[in-house]
Amino acid sequence: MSLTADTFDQAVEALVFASDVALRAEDVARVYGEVTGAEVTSQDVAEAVGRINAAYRDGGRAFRIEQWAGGLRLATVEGLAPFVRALFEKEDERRLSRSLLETLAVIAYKQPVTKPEVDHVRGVGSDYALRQLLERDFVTIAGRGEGVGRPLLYATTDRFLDQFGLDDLGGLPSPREIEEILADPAFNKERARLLSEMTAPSTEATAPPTTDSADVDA
Amino acid sequence: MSLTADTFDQAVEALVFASDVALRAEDVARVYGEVTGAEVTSQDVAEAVGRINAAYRDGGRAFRIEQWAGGLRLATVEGLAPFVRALFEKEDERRLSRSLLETLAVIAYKQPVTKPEVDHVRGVGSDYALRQLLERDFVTIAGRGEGVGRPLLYATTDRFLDQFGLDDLGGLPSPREIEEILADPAFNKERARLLSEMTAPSTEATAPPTTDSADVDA
Amino acid sequence: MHRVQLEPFEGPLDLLLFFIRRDEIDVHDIPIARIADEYLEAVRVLEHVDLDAAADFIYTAALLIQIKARMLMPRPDLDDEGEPIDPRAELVERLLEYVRFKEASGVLAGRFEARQRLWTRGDASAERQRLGASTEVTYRATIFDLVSALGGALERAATAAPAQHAVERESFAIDVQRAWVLERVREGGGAFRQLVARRSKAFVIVTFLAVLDLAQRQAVRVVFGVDPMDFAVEPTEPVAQPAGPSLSAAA
Repeated sequence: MSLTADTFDQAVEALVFASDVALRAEDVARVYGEVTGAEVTSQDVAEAVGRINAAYRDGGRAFRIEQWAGGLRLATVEGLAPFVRALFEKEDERRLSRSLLETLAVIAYKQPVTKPEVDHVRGVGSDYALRQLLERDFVTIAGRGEGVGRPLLYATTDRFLDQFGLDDLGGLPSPREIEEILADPAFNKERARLLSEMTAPSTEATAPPTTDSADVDA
Repeated sequence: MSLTADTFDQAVEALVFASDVALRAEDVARVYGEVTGAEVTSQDVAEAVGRINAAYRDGGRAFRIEQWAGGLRLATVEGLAPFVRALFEKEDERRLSRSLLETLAVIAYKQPVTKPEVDHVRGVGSDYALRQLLERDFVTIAGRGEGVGRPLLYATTDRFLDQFGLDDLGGLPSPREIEEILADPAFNKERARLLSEMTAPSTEATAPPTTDSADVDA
Repeated sequence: MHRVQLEPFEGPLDLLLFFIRRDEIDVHDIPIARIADEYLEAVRVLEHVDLDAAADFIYTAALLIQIKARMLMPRPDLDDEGEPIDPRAELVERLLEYVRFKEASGVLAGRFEARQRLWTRGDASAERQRLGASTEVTYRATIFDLVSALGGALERAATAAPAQHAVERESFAIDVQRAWVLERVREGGGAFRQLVARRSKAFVIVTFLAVLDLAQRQAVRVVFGVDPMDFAVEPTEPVAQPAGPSLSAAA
């Protein structure tokens, strides 16, 4: 294959396609340089990605190159999720419990952070959640703090960024103002129902069964 | 998304793209039918694949949908293999197998340590893992021990510290922290004893007679 | 770890927050007496559901009662500038911080959901295979991986080699157990649990390692069925044939 501008785009596409992790533009440029001897920059790679994505859009392709966790990654477009989901069926991996999300939020915004700090913010022990987050590689040990006993510090991983569709930590959404949050009437209607059911099962009208998703959109 | 012929092609493309295994045309047809209620056959799928591959060829895409023994699968075109291969060679360096990690962990905590001691803690022979770790410069020979035959002593390298983001060996989680991190109810007395034995100053090599040095989980 | 039943509330702060929002209370002026009573009652209910998890809530209940008591005192504590200290101040501060993170976790959940609707390449690793690159099952190594690996190694060592049973351990060598397994497989094999029923832990472990070894050499077949905690050991087709020269003695 001769080395035309087309070949560069194809090489970029092939590399992103073949990688099972987010691939940094620098790495793409480096590998391309190693194989061809040509000098290319991250900027060249970014431009190639732009051309490739435009071609995907025009051609009605099922996927795009996304920029997550500081790297490039092929992923299906949103509208096709029902098909792919039907193929896999197993949804478990794609759910996070509220306690995992809460623990993850504290770590994401406060990192690097110790376990006692996380526990303090949440008001409960976070051992189990932390262990799960470590196991799922959303969180990692990032060193030791300065205080007494030099406690372990926890931080989020690249996989966290990838799985939350973030390019870097700067992309973390900034939370609303406290007053605004507190005044939000949509807050946890579902839990009001659950508590009233627990304390006085007979009085309250039974709401239809809902999942965590009410909380998710809050 | 409305269900046009385009959507069918996109669904086929998305399914083949996202599947963990080579996908049989029947399965693609079944899943599509399940989601949309439309009746499609393997033949329809084959035709969609034909259209998709034609679009790939015309658009100069880096991959094709191949029909191999197991079914449909996306793969890069032959001419781009050098790039992909160069990428994989780079990536492999950043990865460690489970048996390497285990061996590395024992050496990190017990160093300087002899091979029989490592074998004893792991319960399996570590020749292969040890060789790999030496080769990758995670472990080095740190001298000879006192016991019979003056066995070689192994210790971790600066590269090990660097790769695991540690300033020094003091950064390694302590036995108590390991217990916390693993948060494992099965973390029984016996394991705690082994840990404390390990982190105590290394004494004489107390290797039990191992009858088989096969690195079982290599 | 079964934190399932208390799930409507992520913790004591969450429960407190719930009361505040439900009654549309000004968070800066919490009617502590009323809230404390109500909180305590809720905790009593929770205790019936899950005593262990309720422990976290009891601490906050006690804190509320303490604040309630302090609010009833005729003379409030004063701060450095001689201003009266609101006994609720510290709790309110914590509560507000918690609200921020709770909100953030909701936003993150939304992002996670959106991202999970996109699927990345499923068989990317097949490229690796096809091009003849390394197919070894590999892990990206972090300190957590290191510690987990260590935990695994220790577990094996602790169960396989308790020091006081040294004699017993020696009697179960892998090569001996390989021969034993091949013998059982020639008789038709069967469920692993059945094969090692009522045997000592050391026997089970070494036999398990022997099966793994034999399976790797394709001298036996390991079949996983419905029971995730068990598997069957069966002859390879057509007839179990020792694969390596080292096995000829066992055959």
